Amino acid sequence: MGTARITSDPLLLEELLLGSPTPTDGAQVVFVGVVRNHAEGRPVRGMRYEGYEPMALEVLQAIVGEAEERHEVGSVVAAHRLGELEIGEASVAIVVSGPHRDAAYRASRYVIEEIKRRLPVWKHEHFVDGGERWVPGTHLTPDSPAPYTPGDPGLPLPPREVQGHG
Amino acid sequence: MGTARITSDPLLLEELLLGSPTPTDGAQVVFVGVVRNHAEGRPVRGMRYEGYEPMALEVLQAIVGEAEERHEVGSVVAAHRLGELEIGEASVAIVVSGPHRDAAYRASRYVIEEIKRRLPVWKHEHFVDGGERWVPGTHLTPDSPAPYTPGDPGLPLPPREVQGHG
Amino acid sequence: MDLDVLFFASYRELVGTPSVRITLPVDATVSDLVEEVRARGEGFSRLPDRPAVAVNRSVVPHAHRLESGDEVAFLPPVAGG
Amino acid sequence: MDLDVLFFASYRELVGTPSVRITLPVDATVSDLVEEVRARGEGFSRLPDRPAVAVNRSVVPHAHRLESGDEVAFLPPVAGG
Repeated sequence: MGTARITSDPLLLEELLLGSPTPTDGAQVVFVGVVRNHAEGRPVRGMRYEGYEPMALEVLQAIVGEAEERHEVGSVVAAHRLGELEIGEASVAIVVSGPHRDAAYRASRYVIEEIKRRLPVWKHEHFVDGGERWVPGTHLTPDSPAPYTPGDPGLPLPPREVQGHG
Repeated sequence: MGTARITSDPLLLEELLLGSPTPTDGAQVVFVGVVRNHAEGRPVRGMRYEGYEPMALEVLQAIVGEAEERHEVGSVVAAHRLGELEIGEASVAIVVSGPHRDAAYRASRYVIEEIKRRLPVWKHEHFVDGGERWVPGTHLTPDSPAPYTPGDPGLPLPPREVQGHG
Repeated sequence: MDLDVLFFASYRELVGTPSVRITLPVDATVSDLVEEVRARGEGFSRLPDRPAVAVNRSVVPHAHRLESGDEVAFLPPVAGG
Repeated sequence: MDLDVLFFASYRELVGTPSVRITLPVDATVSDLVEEVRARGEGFSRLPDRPAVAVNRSVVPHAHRLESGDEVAFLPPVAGG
């Protein structure tokens, strides 16, 4: 059921919504992450996303599978974009459909938090003042069980070690 | 910024997404509630939504305003449909845009939970076997402070008295 | 004073009409109104004795004093979304 | 054995190339590989001494034993989404 996509093409919501909801679904939760014009108070001009594509696809497929397994949802579709993005363009889109809203919200949240923690993708921020930087990220560690806990309130997980690049 | 709509026309996502996200927004959370083909294990054919329209509009406007006030989001748009709906049709749609995803998820959840608790709307379920019923709901009480608490984890609130109609 | 009272959903079906005009003494409360409405018999008497009542589109306590021209509605438990 | 090692994002910029071929003794571990890579000097020596390393698209402990044909990548802290 779940679909994962890593692409350099613009993310089209209509496309990601195809086939959803099904007749058994009562709730649909869509998350879209977009490039915004500021970071920590500094005006941003755009963002370049770089990924380790084959690994990113495998990790995203795993995340989508986990979301479907751990939450009672009908289907999860997640897509992450790579390349040069302008302000307002979508970098990530997640569509969750299922019988009940609570599980749909939780699954949606699970996918975006895991994307931020685990997806081998990096972003290079271009500031309006001409500066640029690699956005500080999360240090990956050898595969550990995913951080889901039965009481998971659908909230962000405690951050793992966050650091600038080495 | 916030917009509330009570309408007998189909809810069009494209329309509700107009003007969103703005350049300061990094996250967009969309919730769509749809009529599903089963309720407590019994096959459902469709649903008729009835509302006390002027009050429903005022309450929805209040909910949208509260969501914007209590969560750091750019804009909230909420629409609720009335009339005869078929399986798969959207009864409610909420679009939240803002700088950060955590606030966007929480605001979205706030709006749908408050809609369920407070909006003067009733649904009449038509079962495939020919039966029908008014869906049991929440007894309204005189306006009390909205249930937001500073530590609100964006989760469903403890149910108020839920009962069949009197 | 005369007030038009609205009924929705299951209450509308119960009383068989979306609205009735009720005559009440000045200074009547919501509680008085509910009593008056239920006293009409048949479906009306099957309304709960403490229904949610909105005056001018806000749910009010039953001790709330009514005024001429108020928009009054009997609201069954809500189930939007 | 010979292995192609991939570098991404800030690491790629640091070492000035997206990949290098490294020759290692049989039975070498990720730890040995990191040491060998950092010994190339210049940008390579500025890589962290405990970078995240993926072998065949999974992050592995530094004690992991490498095999000929493995797909190896040095991954800076990730920031997707």
